[in-house]
This record gives sequence, structure tokens and C-alpha cells, in this order.
Amino acid sequence: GPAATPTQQAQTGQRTIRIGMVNFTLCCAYFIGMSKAVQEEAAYYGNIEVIVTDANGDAEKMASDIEDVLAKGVDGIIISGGPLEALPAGLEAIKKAGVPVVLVDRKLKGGEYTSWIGPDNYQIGVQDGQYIVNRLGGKGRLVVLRGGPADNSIGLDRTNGMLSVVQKSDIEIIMAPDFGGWSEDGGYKLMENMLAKYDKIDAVFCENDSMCLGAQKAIADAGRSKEMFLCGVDGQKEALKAILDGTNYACTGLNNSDQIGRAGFHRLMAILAGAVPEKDTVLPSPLISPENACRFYNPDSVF
Amino acid sequence: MPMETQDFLQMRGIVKNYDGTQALRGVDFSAALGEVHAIVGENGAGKSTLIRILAGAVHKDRGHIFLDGHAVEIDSPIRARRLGIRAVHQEFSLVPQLTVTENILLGQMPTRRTPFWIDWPAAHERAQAILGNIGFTGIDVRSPVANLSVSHQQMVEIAKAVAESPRILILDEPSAVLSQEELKRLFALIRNLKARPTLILYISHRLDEVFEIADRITVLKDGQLVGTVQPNEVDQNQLIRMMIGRSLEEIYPSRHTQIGEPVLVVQNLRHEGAFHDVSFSLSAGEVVGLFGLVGSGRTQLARCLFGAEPITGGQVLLQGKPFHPRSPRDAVNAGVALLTEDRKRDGLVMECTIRDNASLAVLHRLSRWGVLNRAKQDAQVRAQVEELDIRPPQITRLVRQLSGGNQQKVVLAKWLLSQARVLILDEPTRGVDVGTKAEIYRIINELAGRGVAILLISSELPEVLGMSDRVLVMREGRLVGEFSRAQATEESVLACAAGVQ
Amino acid sequence: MMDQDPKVETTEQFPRQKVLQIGRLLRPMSRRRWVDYSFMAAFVLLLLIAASVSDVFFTQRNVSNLMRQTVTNGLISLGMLVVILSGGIDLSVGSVVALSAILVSGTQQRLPLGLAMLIALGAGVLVGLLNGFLISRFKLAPFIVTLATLGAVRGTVYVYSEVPRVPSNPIFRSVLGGSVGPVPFAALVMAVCFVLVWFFLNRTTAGRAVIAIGGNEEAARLAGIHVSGHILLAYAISGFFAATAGVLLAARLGIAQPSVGAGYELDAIAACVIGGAVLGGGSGGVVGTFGGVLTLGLIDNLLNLFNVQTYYQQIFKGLIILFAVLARRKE
Amino acid sequence: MMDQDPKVETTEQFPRQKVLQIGRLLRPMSRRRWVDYSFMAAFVLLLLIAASVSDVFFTQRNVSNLMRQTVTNGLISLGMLVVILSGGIDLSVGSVVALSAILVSGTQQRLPLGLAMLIALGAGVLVGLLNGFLISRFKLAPFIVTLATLGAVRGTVYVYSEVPRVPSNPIFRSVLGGSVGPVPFAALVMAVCFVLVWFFLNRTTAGRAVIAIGGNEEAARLAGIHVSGHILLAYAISGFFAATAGVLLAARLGIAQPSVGAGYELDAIAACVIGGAVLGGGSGGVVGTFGGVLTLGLIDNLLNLFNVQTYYQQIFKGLIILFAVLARRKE
Ligand SMILES: Nc1ncnc2c1ncn2[C@@H]1O[C@H](COP(=O)(O)OP(=O)(O)OP(=O)(O)O)[C@@H](O)[C@H]1O
Ligand SMILES: Nc1ncnc2c1ncn2[C@@H]1O[C@H](COP(=O)(O)OP(=O)(O)OP(=O)(O)O)[C@@H](O)[C@H]1O
Ligand SMILES: [Mg+2]
Ligand SMILES: [Mg+2]
Repeated sequence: GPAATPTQQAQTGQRTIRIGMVNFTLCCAYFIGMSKAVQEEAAYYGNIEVIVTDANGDAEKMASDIEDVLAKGVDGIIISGGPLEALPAGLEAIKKAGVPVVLVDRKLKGGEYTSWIGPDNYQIGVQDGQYIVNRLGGKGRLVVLRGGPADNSIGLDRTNGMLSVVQKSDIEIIMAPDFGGWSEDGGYKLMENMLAKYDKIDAVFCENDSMCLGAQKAIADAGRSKEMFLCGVDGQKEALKAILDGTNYACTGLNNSDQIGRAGFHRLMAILAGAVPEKDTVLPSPLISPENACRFYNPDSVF
Repeated sequence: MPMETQDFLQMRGIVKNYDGTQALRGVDFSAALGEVHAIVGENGAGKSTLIRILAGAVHKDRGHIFLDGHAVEIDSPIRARRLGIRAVHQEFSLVPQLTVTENILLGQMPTRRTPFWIDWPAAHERAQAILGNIGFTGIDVRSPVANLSVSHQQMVEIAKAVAESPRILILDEPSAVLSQEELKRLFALIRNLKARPTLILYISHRLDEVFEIADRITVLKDGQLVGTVQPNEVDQNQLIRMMIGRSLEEIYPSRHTQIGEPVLVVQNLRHEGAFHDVSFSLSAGEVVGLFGLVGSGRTQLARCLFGAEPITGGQVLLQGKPFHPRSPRDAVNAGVALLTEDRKRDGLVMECTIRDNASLAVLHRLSRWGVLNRAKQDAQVRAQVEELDIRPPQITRLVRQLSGGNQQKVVLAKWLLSQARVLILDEPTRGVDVGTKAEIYRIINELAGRGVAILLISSELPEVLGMSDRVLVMREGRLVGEFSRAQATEESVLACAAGVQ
Repeated sequence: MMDQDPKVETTEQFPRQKVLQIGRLLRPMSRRRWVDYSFMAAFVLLLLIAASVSDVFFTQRNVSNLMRQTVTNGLISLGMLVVILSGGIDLSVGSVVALSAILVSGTQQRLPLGLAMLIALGAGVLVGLLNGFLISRFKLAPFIVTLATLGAVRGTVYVYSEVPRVPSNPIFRSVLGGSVGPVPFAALVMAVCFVLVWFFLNRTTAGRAVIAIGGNEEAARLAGIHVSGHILLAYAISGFFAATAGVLLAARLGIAQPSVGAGYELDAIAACVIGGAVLGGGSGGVVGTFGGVLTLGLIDNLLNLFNVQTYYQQIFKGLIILFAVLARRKE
Repeated sequence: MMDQDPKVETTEQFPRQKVLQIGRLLRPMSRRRWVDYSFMAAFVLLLLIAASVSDVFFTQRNVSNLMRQTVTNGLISLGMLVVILSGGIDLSVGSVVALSAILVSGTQQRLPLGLAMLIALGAGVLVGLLNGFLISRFKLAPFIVTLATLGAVRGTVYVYSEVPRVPSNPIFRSVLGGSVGPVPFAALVMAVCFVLVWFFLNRTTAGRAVIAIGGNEEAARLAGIHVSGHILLAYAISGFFAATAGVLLAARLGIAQPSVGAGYELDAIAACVIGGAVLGGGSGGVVGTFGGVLTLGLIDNLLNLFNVQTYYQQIFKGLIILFAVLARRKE
């Protein structure tokens, strides 16, 4: 009959299952949370070994990592591509090895994958955009802080989504000239300079919550918290806290890396068990504002 | 345009100005092919600068150079070389990591087929041959120059300079680090180069050498040409007067020594590979000369006594107490000082000022709770600068900018400031002009008078004989002779050092 | 006949530019002073352009921004300067910044603030001592040693906490992160540190010893200076200032990420070299370094104020750095 | 230890001090050999551990992985070695990798493949020449010059293309990215380059001149060696190999991001130093560098095979690098 699937073999105690969790970067809580989620889920089963790699944001290292875990003979691979646009070499190597690969969060272009689970960054942007337009009543000055670098299409999607709405209104849009590097200090520095430059700002949009938190501090230090509100993306717990506390941190779009990671893991297990799931799955990312923030706030989550 | 005179080399109105100092103020210098032309003068007189200009190492500010009556623009060492001018500079200019062969043939390696493909066998042969020609065999051309002793390195530099039989050969204080026999070889070489004919410019502070080898002697002073004389026209004292403007009644001042308690007692000391079973004692107020041929182990001995090298056997008593310095720091704290033989390598911090260098060994004494007392520091350094007549006398000047001799004086100043009870001087007058030499000798006597015990290591026999109360002789790492002032004569000491009875 | 131009032998012509170059290199006196003037000039020019073109540049807000933005690099550069003067280099500073930032934020939840800061600074000094020990004891290349600790420390930071830590103590942010009048507290700290280091380098035996070691280690050793001890000291100082920068950064941002500080070492080295320090030791100064830090800070600040797009910013920054060292170059 | 410091500016006379040290280092030949043995030993040990513990290490697949993974660093390190030997350092290589990768991918859509590659490599050489020119002509510190070009080139890359470029030409990927039997094509290229550079450094006048300049620039100048010319050459070579690495990288990954290559310079320098090169010039070799490249490649590969937790990986990597230089250390 047909060869036993890895899971069947595992059930009959023949061997343990090995899966590779290949990360483009584990620099920041968002991706760490995703990787951790996979490991935690795997821990529930006694016989699943997860091989975690971190490419430190280097595409070539990531290709190498994939080769390494394949050499280790894994049954399936989960790829958290971070901001990486595409990695044909990696996906081809996996295809050659004939193991299933589940992409989480990032849908790599160019190359075949078994399944993808992630958010719709463009849609998240659109949500924030609508919120901003409504709250400003279609006029005022909006400052946009981007994470960069420019080949990071996650950021591009979010910003473009937001712009697609805001540009229809007559809100003045000001792009910060430099990139914030997705970090607090980056956001802080950018915002400092924007505050120095513009004496009237009504709203701030950041491509992620970390930068937004930094920016919020800069605004507070400038004593202009009353003047403007901020919108971020991700649903980082510090951001949720800020929203709950009723600060000028107005909203963020949920982009729950923990949830994505767990879903990705189970998707892979299903595939290993022989299931044929849908190719692409978009996880809902609702807008989080003071009204619903408490539903999502979890003080002791990683992210 | 052909010159009226026959002189092959003519330098006219040469002016050189380093930021601040006037090194040369319009020097007219000329020399003929086939002569050995010595250039003498005080430290800082401008000798090196003059020949560095001729060798294209530095640029003159004004003046013209004529070769064979043609004006030439020597704007780089390459240019100088193409014109047949090669120099052995005062400063070390070898590449330590490279082999003897490569250093000799630096920039002119023999190539095969293509102009860039090195022919190694040929290269080694050629180097071997060149060394042979200058009568200097017995070193492996394949070994890195770093492995050679300082004097051997110097011979390599000379070989490099004569490699392509130049028309003008410049030797800037070549003898400073050469031993007697190597010096003999050099002179032999000079004589047959002369016959080719070649113009040899010979700079030295050892006047006896100058009188031995030179056909003409040019004297520089304060960047100006005092005059050119024939060796047979003048005697040493006249020449000295030309150099320093006054005459030295005697170079080695006499002193009445009262020798005190033994301060340093060395008992069959050994250092693997350098020396063994060395025993002697050094008393307060005594000047003991340590003579020996190059490589006889004197420097190593000194370094061991100073804690710079491990002692592998025997023991040392300092004022009766056992003394085993594990580092120079121990030695300095115990009142032992060592003036090293190579100022550039381990005497001076070139990028620092005279002030810093002179006070380096006594910083702790010039400070309270680690904070320097600048006033005190400046006062003491200034005093030394004046006593040693260091020029230029601004203590904030970088040592790199000083002439060789003045650099040597800075090293001396450092150890004079340290007020050590035992002072080991390794070749203290290397590269120092006669006037300063006499000055240094006077200071040595003065220190001895104050009860300092002094070990004077030198390869200059007259110096050893002139200064020492006792003379020790080393050969191949052994102490082979001891002479009282009365017994010590040129013949006896040299014979002992060379091992011929 | 001396005055009229002598005819120059024309065989084997030699490239003219080389001639000019050597000529320039050896051009007499005043050159050095001219160099410093030109550096200052370049700097003032930068300021004038700034003032004239951007109306906001001299606003009190922007000036205090500028101050705040130079603090981190300023402190790190100070430590770096000492290490460079000793003849070494310290690549681990960026990781040390992260280490102390995350430690001071993480520990102050349980421990009193003073102790937390002590731990953070202590950790920095410890890393420095480790560097110094490996370098002086085993005679390893500083570059490679600190490169290794760079990675190791960064790893340790993530092991300690892979999530950002929020400093819980309110005083911490309000005081260390706050301002005294228009002047950010951190900027005051930096100013004091600059004075201290200047004093250390110019007026203490240890400082002079460090410089001597950088200039000629053997000579220093033979002058009875405790070389390894002073090398240890130099790296400890570097670690200390990097840690201080980390603490102030955490205070300013109110959050400490484990990933912060990557690449800071290059900015610090750049500041020192722009300020005239020579890698390999011997020469370099506090004032020059301050100039370097300010220059780099200005560049960022201005490029942002003028809305220069990021990539052009990088290009401009490169060019301006070159211009600065060109103006400042010595013979 | 002086001779291990990153003494990037070696315009001053060579201190005799170095002579003695190097003398000591070379005098007892046995010691030197012992050092190399111990290095080899350390290396073999690493391999044995690998073989014994990891079942898959010696599988043909993993070995060819290892080869493929060492190519980029291998090529960059080669160029870096030449620059280090000349007494300099080249921080811009990472950006050059990105430049050539994106150029070869971007231009091959319109131009024939050969021309595209020519452009990419040419660009790399050009950057190298620019570095060399600024360094030799104006006597600037290589560290700061290449740091400036690092930023400037990176910016240029983004200006050329903000988005990743996909190499369109099928041959490009299949050939340059493919394998000859079990051996990756790129690995072959690297092997050839190593041989070439070995010959350059040991058998050509230019190569020896570069080494001489690194050992004692003044001596080289006085010996009539065209110093600036050879420095130019050294940096051009470095630029060329970095560009080659970039082309092969694009071929291997099938995509060229403008952000690729950040931080590669440090790995390359590490490889050279682990291989015994001395920052500041004069000593270092191709064989040693190859050993260094292999060591670093091994570390990454093994840490993955042993499934070492990511953060501990960084720590281990640091420790192993230290261990490597310790084993290789000179007295
Ligand atoms: N690189 C330099 N920078 C500044 N001043 C210098 C430099 N080199 C030499 N000088 C100055 O030029 C003058 C002449 O120096 P030079 O080396 O020619 O003297 P010298 O006759 O060779 O002395 P010595 O016999 O001690 O070698 C000295 O006053 C010295 O201080
Ligand atoms: N720089 C060096 N490198 C290698 N060997 C050296 C070096 N200097 C000296 N030696 C060797 O060490 C031994 C002792 O040399 P040392 O210098 O102590 O003798 P010396 O009598 O002081 O001769 P010198 O007059 O050259 O100082 C000799 O065999 C010498 O060749
Ligand atoms: Mg001289
Ligand atoms: Mg000696």
C-alpha cells in the first residue's frame, strides 16, 4: 500500500519527527514570539524535535540554514521569512528534498511552497488609514514613520494600504525622510526630528508598534502628547497597554505572531499526517482600539 | 650647461625647512667621482637631511642639484635610483618579515619570461653573489631579516645599496651598529667601489674612521657648510673646532674615583642561548666597561639584569639582598636603569613629546595620587634638556622630529631623571657627535662621583678604555677577561675579545 | 645663473602628481595649523549652511535634540579613544550598550535603582576587563578578541532576555532621561565625562602610560611601565563608558531592546578617526574626538531636517566623513 | 603584541622593536611549527567531534553544502587578505557584494549575460580603485575611507534599485549557481581564485611589493617601489573579489536584495586573522586564510547540525574564534 506518513510512523513509535524552524531573523520580539510558539506547540508531543535556526537577517545564511536542516533530514520545514522578499534557492532546495514547507507570516515570492499562513499587511494598513481619516475628519497633518529598508515589502504593504485610504482625503501626508529600523530608539529619533521641524502635527502612523512606542516617548518628552495621536501595527503588548491606559496611542492592527506560529505548526503537522489543506490562509487582524484592547492584552505573553 | 669645475655632483643653495626648524640654510656642496667624501657635523647639523634630499627621500625647498653638469630634478627615490644614487639611511629601512634576498633586491627582483614573474632561484643566487662581492658571507639569504642581529641587518642594508653598482653611494652613519671586522669589510668595499669609479658620501661621528677613509671632509654646522678640507691638512682638534665652534681640551675627562661598597654582585648568571657563568661585581662610584665583539652577549646580559629577559640560572645581589627582577618595573623600582642600545626600537615613543619621553620612567615620582604635577615635570625635564643641550630645546616637540643624536640625548635624559643607583649604559654614545660625547662622558663621571654604579657597554674601544675604572671583556657569551685601568691597553683588550693570545 | 631655471634632464619622466604629492606632504610649517583651521572652517561652514537653509536648526528644541542624539556616540567614542590610544580597538561596545541597557531595565524591577545601575555598569566593566585580559595576557589581536566578545555578549543579552524590558522605576526615566532646563541630563553626563577623560589622558600617570604604550609598547615596558595593567585599564574604561551609554539610552527610551546598539562601534571609531586619532595608537585627542562626534551628529540631524531621502543620506554621510578627514589630514 | 595591533597607518619609520619581536617569533623554527601543528590539531579536533557526534556531517550533501557556504566569505577574505597584507583594511566589501549582485541581476534583463557580469565586476573594481586612490593619494586612514565608501556604496545600491532584483537569465542560475558533479561551480571558482592569489603573492613582483609595503612602507618607498600604485592595485583586487562573490551569490540565491552583505567585512577580517594575518600588514598567507574561512564555515554548519540554541550559537561562535586564535597565537 502507500508508504506510511511520518506521523503514522511516529504514532507507531518507529521514530521521532524532525521539523526545521528556519528564521530569517530573531532580532526582535515579534519573530521570537513566532519561533517560540512553534517550539511550545511541538513540546506538547513527546516525539517532535524542532531544529531552530537564525540567519541574523542574512539571506545567504538563511539559504545555508535550509541546506543544513535538510542535511539533518527533517520531515518538514517552517519558514519565518521576516522582511525577506523571496528566496528561490531555499524553496528549490526544499522541493528537491521533497519535504513540505509551511511559510508563516511572510509569503516568499518566486518558488513553490506547500502552504502559507499569515496576515494581510496591506489590509492592516487600510484599517489604520480609515481610523485616521475618521478621527481627523479628513483634514490635518499626518506623519509617517517607516521601518525600512526599502526592500522590506512588509512595511511597504502597510504604508501603501494606509495611504490608499488617506490619500483620498485632504490630509497632509509627511514621510519621515529616514527609516526607523523598526526599533524604539529609531522611532524616537525620527519623531524628535519631525517634532523639531513641524510645530503642528495631528497624527502619526508607524509601520510597527516598536517605532510607535519610541515616537510616543519623544512626543511626551516634547510635551506635545495632547496635540496628536498615534497608530501602529502588530499588537505588541506594550502598545496594547498604552492603548488600554487611554494615552494618545490610539490604535494598532493585530498581527499576532504567537497565533501565526501555532497555526503554522499545526498546518505542517496536518500536512505530515497526509492532509491537503488550502494553500494560502489569511489570518484576521482586527483593529485594536481602547474599546476592544482588553480582549487582546496578555501581560505575560512574549510579544 | 657644463660646469666650470670637474666635480661630478653639485648641490647649489640647498634650503630645507621642516615645519619649524631650518634644517638647511643654503648649502653649496660638491664632490667628485672616485672620491670618498666624508660629511661631519654636530647632531642636527643637517647631514642626514642633505643626503636624504640627494637620495630623493625628502624634497628640498630651494636649490639645484647638478649631476655631471646637468641639472636634475630628484623628486623621488625611484628617480634617484635611476640616476644611480643609492643610500644607506640612518633609519632602519628593511622589511623585517621578508627574506634577506628580497630585502637586497627590493623593487628589482629578477623576473622570468614576463616582467612580473619572479625567478626565485635566480634571486637567491643574485643576493648570495651580491653579499659575496661585499665580502659578507655566512648568512642564509632565505631567512627573514628579522632573525638577524642588528649588525647583520646593517650589512644587508649596505648590500641592498650596492646591489646595482651605483654612481653615488651614500652611507649615513653605517658604522654605528657595525663590529670591527664588519667595519673592515665595509672599508675594503668602499675602496674598490672608489676605483670603479664611484662617489661615496660617508657620514660618521667617529673621526678616526673619517680620517682613515676620507679623501675630503665637509663640515656642516646649523644647516650651513662650514668648509671642505683634506684629511692631511687638519688634525682631529681643528676638525672638532670647525664642527662645534670650540675646541675640546680632552674628550675623556679625568676624575679621581673613590670606589665604595659593592652594589651589584652577579654570580654565574646564565641566559640560555646568549651567555652563561657570568660573574662580576659593581661598586658604588665605579665605572666598569664591558667590551666585546658584536653578538658577544652584552646586550642580553644587560637585559637580564634589568628584568627584560628571564634569568635562567645564577643569582644577583643588589646591595647584599638577592635581586631577581621579573620585569623592568621591578628593576626600575629597585633603582636599576638600562639605557638600551637601540633608541628607536625600545628607547623612545616617537609620536610623543620630549617631555613625555624624558619623564616616562619617573611618572610616579612626578605625581601625587596618580595626578601629574605638570610644573614639577616641566621643571625637571627642562633642567635635563639644558644640561644635555638638546636641540631644539622646546620640550613639547615630537621626538620623531629630532635628529638622531638629539634623540639619543632624550633617552639619556630619561634615565638621568630616574636617579638610579645602578646605571647600565648599552652603547650610550651611538650616533652622538663628539661635543655631546664629551658632555655625556662628563655626566657619567659626575654620576660616578655621586656614588652611582655604572656598567658601560660599548663596542668603541677608546671609549671603554678612556672611561672605565675596570674593563670586563665578553666573548661568545662568556666573561673572558678583566683588566684594571692600568692593565687595559688596546692590544690586550682586543686580543682578549677576539680570543687570540 | 642660479636664479634662471636650469634645464631639467628629461629622460625617464616621473608622474607629476606624485611629485606634487610629496611636495605637499613636506610643505613647511603652518601646514599643521592650516589643517586645523580648515577643519574648523569646514565645520563652521556646515553650521552656517544649516542655519541659513533650515529655519528650525537653531531652535532650542532642535539643539537639545542634537545634544541628546550625540550622547550615546559621544560616550562610546570616549572609551574607544582611550583604547585606540593604547594601540587597540574595541568592537564589543555595541553589544555592551545592549547588555547594560537590558540589565538596568531588567534588574530594577526587583532591586533598588542604585544597585541596578551598579550591576549594569559593572557588567560593562567586566566585559572590558575580559577583553583587556585576553589581549594583554595572550597577546591576541584586539580586533579579533573584541569581535569575538561582540558576538558572545550579544548572545548573552538575548539569553538574559529576548524580549524588550521596560524600566519600572519612574525616577529612572524622569531624572536620567529628563532635562535640566533646556539641557538634557544625559548631555551633562557626557560633558562631565569628556572633561574627566581629558584630565585622565593629560594629567594622570595612567593616562600618559596608556598613550606611551600605544606609541611604543616595548619602550614603555623598558621604562618600567606596567603594560598589561594599563591595557586592562583602557578596555575597562571603554566597557564602562559603553555601559553608561546603555543606561542613559534605556532611560531616554523607557525601553531596552536586546537588539539595540548593533553597529555603534563603527560610528565611535569614525568619530575618533575624524577627530584625528590614529588607529594603532600614539596620537589622538579628546577635543578632536568631540569634534568628530559633533560632526557625525550634525550630519544626521541636518540630513533629516533637509528631508534628504535615506539612501542619499547614506551617500552624503560617506562623502561628508571623507571631507572631514580630508580637511583634517596630517602630513 | 605591537605587531598585532590594527596599526592601519604605517607611514612612519618601522620601529626596530618589531624587528626584535618578529625575530623572536621566527628564531626557534620549532616553536613556529608547533603553533601551526596546534592550530591544525584544534581544527582536526573540530572535525572529529563533528564526525563522531553528528551522523550527517560527512554525508556528501552536507559536505557540498559546506563548500557552497564558504564561497562568499572565501572570496571576500581573499581580497581582504591582499589589502591587509598591504597594511590596510577594506570595510566596503559587504556593500560591494550587494552592488555587484544587484547590478548583475538588474542589467541582465536588458543586456547579454557576459556584459552584465562585466558591469558588475567592473563596478566592484571601480569602488576598489576609489578606495585605493583616496588612501594612497591623500594618505587617509583606510579604515575611515572604506567606512565612508561602505555607506556611500550601500546608498547607491538602493538608489539603483529599492526592490530585490531577480536574475532573469536561466543560464546564469543553472551554470553559476549549479554544480559540477558533487562540487558546486562556485566552489570551483573559489578554489581557482585561491590558487591565483597564492601565485600573485608568492611569485609576482607586484605581490611581493604589496607585502613589502605592508611590512615597511618607508623602506619600500626608498627602494623605489611605486607605493601608491600598488596600494591602488590591492584595493582593486579586493573590490574585484567582493564583486565576484556578489555575482555568485545572486546566482546561488536566485535573487539579489539591496540589503544583502551587511557585516560580511567582519567575517572576512576574522577569517584572515584566524589564518594568521596581522592587521597592520606584512604577514599573513593564503593557506592560513583558507583555514580561517573553513573554520568559520564549519562553526556555522556544526552549530546548526547540533541544533544549538540560536543565542548560544553566537556565544559559541565567539568562543571558538577565540580558541582558534589562541591555538594559533604567536609569542
Ligand atoms: N621629520 C622631521 N621633522 C621636523 N624636523 C626635522 C625632521 N627631521 C629632521 N629635523 C630637524 O632637522 C635638523 C637636521 O636634522 P638631521 O637629521 O639632518 O641632522 P643630522 O646632521 O643628521 O644629525 P645626526 O648626526 O644626529 O643624525 C634637526 O634640527 C632636526 O631636528
Ligand atoms: N634582534 C636580534 N634578533 C635575533 N638575535 C639577536 C638579536 N640581537 C642579538 N641577537 C643575538 O643574540 C646574541 C647576543 O646578542 P647581543 O646583542 O646581546 O650581543 P652584544 O654583545 O650586545 O652585541 P651587540 O653589540 O649587537 O649588542 C647574539 O648571538 C646575537 O646574534
Ligand atoms: Mg643624521
Ligand atoms: Mg649590544
